Formats: sequence, C-alpha cells, structure tokens
Amino acid sequence: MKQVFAKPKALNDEIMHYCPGCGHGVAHRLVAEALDHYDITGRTVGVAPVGCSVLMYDYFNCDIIEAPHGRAPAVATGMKRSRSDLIVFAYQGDGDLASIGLAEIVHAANRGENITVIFINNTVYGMTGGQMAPTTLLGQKTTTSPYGRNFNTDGYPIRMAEMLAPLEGTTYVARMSLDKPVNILKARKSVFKAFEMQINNVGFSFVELLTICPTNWGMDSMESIKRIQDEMIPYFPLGVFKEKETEDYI
Amino acid sequence: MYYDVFISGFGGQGILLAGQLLAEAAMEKGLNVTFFPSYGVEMRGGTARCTVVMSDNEIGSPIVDNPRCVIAMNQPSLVRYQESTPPGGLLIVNSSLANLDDVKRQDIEVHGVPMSELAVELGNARLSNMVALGAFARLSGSISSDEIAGALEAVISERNRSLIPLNERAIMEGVRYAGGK
Amino acid sequence: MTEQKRILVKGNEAVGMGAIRAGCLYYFGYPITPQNEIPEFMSRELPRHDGEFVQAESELASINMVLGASAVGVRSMTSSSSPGISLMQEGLSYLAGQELPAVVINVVRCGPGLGGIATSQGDYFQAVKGGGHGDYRVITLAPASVQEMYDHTILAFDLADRYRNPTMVLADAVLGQMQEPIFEHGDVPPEPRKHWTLTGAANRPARHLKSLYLKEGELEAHNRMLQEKYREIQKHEVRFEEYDVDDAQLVVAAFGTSARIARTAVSRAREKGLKVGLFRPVTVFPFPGMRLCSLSERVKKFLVVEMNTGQMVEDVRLNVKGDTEVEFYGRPGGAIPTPVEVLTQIERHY
Amino acid sequence: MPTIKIESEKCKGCSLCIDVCPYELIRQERTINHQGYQYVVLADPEEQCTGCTLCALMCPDICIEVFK
Repeated sequence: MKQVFAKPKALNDEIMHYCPGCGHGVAHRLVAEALDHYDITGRTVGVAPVGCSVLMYDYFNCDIIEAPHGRAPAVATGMKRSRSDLIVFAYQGDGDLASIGLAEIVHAANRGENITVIFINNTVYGMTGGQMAPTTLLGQKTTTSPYGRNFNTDGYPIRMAEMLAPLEGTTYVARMSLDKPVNILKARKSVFKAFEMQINNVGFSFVELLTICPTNWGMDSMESIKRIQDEMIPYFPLGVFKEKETEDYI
Repeated sequence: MYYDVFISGFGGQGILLAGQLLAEAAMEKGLNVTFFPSYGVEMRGGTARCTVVMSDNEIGSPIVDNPRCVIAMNQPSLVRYQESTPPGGLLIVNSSLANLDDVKRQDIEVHGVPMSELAVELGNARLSNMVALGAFARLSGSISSDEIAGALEAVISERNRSLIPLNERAIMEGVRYAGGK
Repeated sequence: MTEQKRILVKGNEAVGMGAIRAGCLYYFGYPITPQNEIPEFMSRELPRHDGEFVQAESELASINMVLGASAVGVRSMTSSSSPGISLMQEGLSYLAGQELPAVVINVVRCGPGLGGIATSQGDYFQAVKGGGHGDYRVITLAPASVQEMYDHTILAFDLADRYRNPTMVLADAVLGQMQEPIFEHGDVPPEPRKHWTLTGAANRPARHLKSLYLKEGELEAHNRMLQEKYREIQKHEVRFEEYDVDDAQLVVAAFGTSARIARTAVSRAREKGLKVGLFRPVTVFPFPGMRLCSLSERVKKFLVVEMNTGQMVEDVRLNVKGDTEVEFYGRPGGAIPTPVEVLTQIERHY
Repeated sequence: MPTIKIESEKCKGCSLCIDVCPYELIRQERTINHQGYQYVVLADPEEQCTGCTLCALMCPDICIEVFK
C-alpha cells in the first residue's frame, strides 16, 4: 500500500494554533506543497504579516521574517531586490494587505516585483477579535460594524484581485476558494503557478484565497463553508484574472 | 474587609463570566472591586484566568501574588496555581477535571467539588462556573450566594436571560455540595 | 444629592463613555489589541449620538483623520496601542506644529517591534519626549484606575482645546482590560470657542492651518511661541497624587498601573512600621518635577517603579536635589512587577 | 485496502472531513484529546474507503494521511 496523501515536507509537525476549521491550515499546506514541488524550501524566504498568521514561522521549514503590519510587500521587495536568487513570498490577511498595507501591495505589484503574494480573504480581522475588514461584505455584522457593514459609512468590500490585475506590473492574478476539495485542487494549481512565475522570473504573482473564520463569523464549520458559497463567491468571483506567459513590457 | 480570588481553567469554562459576576455582586454589595481578566491571544492557548479583588477600602494593586483563594477549574490550573495561595488560604478544585491527589499543600484548606459532574446533572456542563461560585460563597465567607445570584441579571446577556433560574440552581448546588447554607 | 449609581465597566469602555460625555462624536481608529473595546464601543454608540465612526485603513490614516476633524473645530479622537501609536508619531508632530487639539488614547502593550499584547509602560519616553520630529510636547495624562480612564478622557479634551495641543492618555493593558466600578458624572468644562477653525471663508478672510514657515525668522518665532505655551502648561497643569509622604523616609514614585501595585506595597510597608510614601504623577507631561524637588529636601531616598527598564526614573533623577538617592525597580515588557516584589525592594532600600 | 490515518492529537474536531466523505466513514468521538477537542476517527468496518483523499484535502490541521 502506498501513501497517496502526506503532509508536505516544507511544513513541520507543530500543532497549529489556528481555531478549528480555520482556512490558514489548508493555505499553508498549498504553499508548502509548492515549495516541495519545485524543491525550493532551501532558498525560500516567507514574509509573515501581522494577524493570525503572524505565527506561521512556527510551522514552515523555510526561513521566515515578520514584517510590520501591512508592510510585507515592501519587506519582500527589499529582500528580492537584494538577493534575486531567493524565492520570496508574502503571506497576508485582508486587514494587513487590503487595509493598512494597501499602498505597499499596490506599489509592489505596480513595480512588477518578482515576488509571490498569497492573500487570505476571510472578510474579518481574526487576531484582534472580529473587527470589520476592508473585505467585509455589506450587511455583515462585526464587532466594529455592529449594525452590519453599510456602504454609506464603511464603503464597499474591496476586490483585490480585480484591482491588481489591470496593473501593468502584475503577471499572474487569481482568486480561488478553499471551500471544497475541487476548489482546493484548483487553488493548489494556482499557488503552484504563482511560484512558477517567480522561479521563471516572469514577475509579480498574486493568489487570493477565500477562507472561513468560524470563530469570528460565529458559525460552525459547515455553516461557514456554506457562507463562502452563498455569500462570498457571488461577490468575489473565482478565476484567473491575468496570466502572462513571459515577461513583457509595453 | 479585603478578599482576593484567582479563577483559572480552560477557555470555554466560563472563567471570565464567573469573575465578572463576582465583581458585579461585590459592587452591588457596596464594596470596591477590581476584575482583571486574561484577554486576546493569551486565551487562544486554551487557558482563561482572572483575578477579583474585593475590599471596603480603596484597592491598590489589581495584580495579586498570593490570592486568599484559588479556584482551579482544571488540572493545569491546579498544578500551576496551588502554590500561590498563602498558608491558611483556600483552594477549591474542580475534582471532575483535576486530580485531588496532586494537591501538595498541607497548610491550606482544600475542597474538591465535582463541578463539571454537578453541572451535567443540572443539564449543562457549562454551569460548572456557577457551581464553583456557589462553593466559593459557602467556603470563603466573603460574599453570599444570594448576593452572587442577585447580580446574574447584570452580567448575563439579554438573549440568555431565561437561563438565570438554572444558573441560580447551579450556584445553590455549589453551596450545597460545599456544606450547605 | 441623590446617591449616584456605580457601574462596573472595562477601562477601554470607560474611555469611550468619557469621550462621548466630553462631546466627542468623531472617532477614527484601527483594530489593535489590547484597545479594541474602544473602537468597538464607539462603533456601537456613536451612531446613536449622530456621530461618526470610521474604521481607518491604518493608524497613519486614523491620526490624520483626527487632524482633519480637529481643523474644522469638532472634538475627535483616536485610540491605539503601542505599535499603532508609533505609526501616529508623524501625525502628532503635525498636530503640535499646527496647534491642533486632538485626543489620543494609548493602551500600552509590550515592545519593541510587535512585542506582545501584555501590559507595559515602555511608551513613556515616546509620549513625553516626543516620538515624532521637531521641538514639541504632547500633554500626557497617566490614569491609574478605570474611573480615571473615564475622567482623564474628559480632561484630555479640555486640555487639548484650551492649549490647542495634542493630548495623550497614557494607559496600559491592565487599565484597558480591567473592570472597576465607576461613577459617570457630568463634570465637563464648557468647550472653548474656537476662532481658528476652517469652516469656510464666506464672511471672513481666509484662514490657514500650517506648520511650514519659510520666511526668515518666522519658524523660529513659531517655535518660541510653542515653547512659551509649553511653559504655561508646565505652570498650570501639573497634577500628582501623594499617599503617606509627610513623614516618609523613602518615597516610591510610580505612575499608572505601577502606582496601583506600589500602593499595595507601600501599605504593607507601613503595616510593618516603615515610613514609606507614594508619589504618583498624574500628568507625566507636564512632569511634577517641582514637587519632587521640594520633597527631596527631606526625603532621603526615592524608589521608582515602572513596567519598563527605566524611563520615568530619568525625569525623577533630573528633578530631585543633587545628592538624593534614586533607586529603580522595573520589569520590562512581558512581565508585571507584583506587590511582593515591590515590597522587597522597599525593604532593601529603606 | 485503501484507508486513512488520522492523528487524533492534532485534530480540532472542525468536522470538515466528515462532510466531504462520500461514504460517511468519519465520525466525531465523544471523548476529548489533550487539546480539549472532540477528535474524529475513521469508522470503516466494511472497508469502504477508496482513498479518494477528499477528507485530507479539506483538513485544515493536516492530520489525515491517505494510503491506497
């Protein structure tokens, strides 16, 4: 009998601190599988955000640096520019990337930095206890939108993949969902592609992953999965928004 | 009058609610009180703790090294905090989840109360915190069970108001087990 | 007078209650532990008062939203915790330079860097020595109870408006997370008339709020004027509290939560017959240095207790008479000194 | 026969695997592990498991291994 599914080597054996059902575990696994697949763990540096996944350095077997809140793309830029032989990826949540770090992500993308960014969108701040995120859906109640997100006062949920895809500097932009096995397989392909882009020096790659946060949504895992399908995917459509074959300039 | 108590257990055992209820009751009794909880990522490791200080004088430190009473709601809390009670102090142990054989102290008053089992008998394991408070009221003499029960309305959220009588019963069950009124 | 009802609240919520009582209906902030209950409270309450709550995209944005609101004459505030306050330093410098009132609450946590969410007093230097660029001061209040979290928030709005200066409430995680009974009172000084706000130049000459002065001598004059203002603040706004200092041979000096811990240690020392007192700066800028100086004429020794590795102790040393001994005991971020530890230090240095 | 191995100490009982198993072969235990969670176990007396990996794909704690 042959083992057909095992934990990727790029992850260690620590029990992850994430809440039951939390999407970070699967997202970590997909990144780790890419590191295994391309055999790049030994030359990869990850940039951890501020948020629940700040502790990702406890789980990966590659080097990881912690960036100030929102500044992961700038830190990644500094590393990649100085050591282009390294594979550099930033792993950021929705508060980190789409709120406080919006300037950094847009400009790193626009400069076409040859880095990979994994963006975890679960429509809520996790670590701080469930506040409104820039991706919080209209009507969604959080601890700082207690009456439901209202576009008059809070604006609209921000679609990052669609925002970054038109930038000339980006080469691969996709949004995937971790709600069911078939979508996880597609997401895996996408994460692989994003790293491949970097390995081939094609340029800035970005994968947004829709994930659940049962704790801060106040739902059980199954209700949370249903929420991705019923509420998130209709607003945050899945797909590859941009894919260049080679580096090209206009 | 001065009394301080440390309550510790798993997240989800209602540790913070118990502390807050005690603080509310002390305030309604006319005492000064401080309630200091663990918060944020501290709790994600699965441990919840809080300190309640009650006094008829101004309260200095809300941080306490040697609380008069420790309520240990699980085994790790018993192991970790039994040493902090001063000689003559009080240790109340949830004997459903912590092993009384692991009590090393000879110089303090130790009471085992099967809080989780008593709570399950009342219909819900989550009432163990109320059983604990009932035992505390009976054993510490710092505040009465009626005073604690009287503060339930202030700390239980509106949608759970219907559960107040059940909580009162759990408090009384703690009193009963710890030796009656 | 009828007896007022006490209510049990968390320090962070007391800040929100005090702010609304002071007429602050505009809040801008960004989530960070351990101060999240402030924005959460404001997001819940401000809509009921016809106010505005904005969850800003960052602390950089929060402080500049406050700058804007202040410029048009309303009372507004932001709150954060240490790493977020670091991001606000640029804005604080601009507020001070443009002489704009603003209230900033810092529920201090551990540093440096991301540090941790446990309590600390490691931001004392940043608060009172000016964390941003240029010669400026931030009026800084150091509450030591949940009641003071409420009272000082109200006072901060008053001082900010009176001196047209940013004012900080330098709390810490214990004060933010702790619950104590408080009285909500209505003692709010009237809001001064603001003749400098930008409300449209329809029936008056246009006004400018700025900190850029390019003409010869202009910037120096502006800076001298600011310094004159800070001297006025030092003259009129020093606040402190003392316990048992009259016959004390050793005085413990501490602010905020450290002062609460020290208070217990001092009482225990008194029970043991030691002549020990407690000096608690309530304002840390302006620092009550004159009072410390006069105390040092008869007090032999000071023991400064802080939840850091020694920050306020420098101000104590600067102000006491030359030969007065000043000892220090502190625990850096990640640990809290306990009453027993402080008592041990008292006995050691007595 | 294909089967899965669940590391019960790492399981947090989120039950995402239970829902995707086409043969409903995974169930939650009533007892708790050291983390305090009711973990899941494989209950496959008739050896119906096909080693499809769906459960492992969903598992956020990466505590399921699949053998075929």
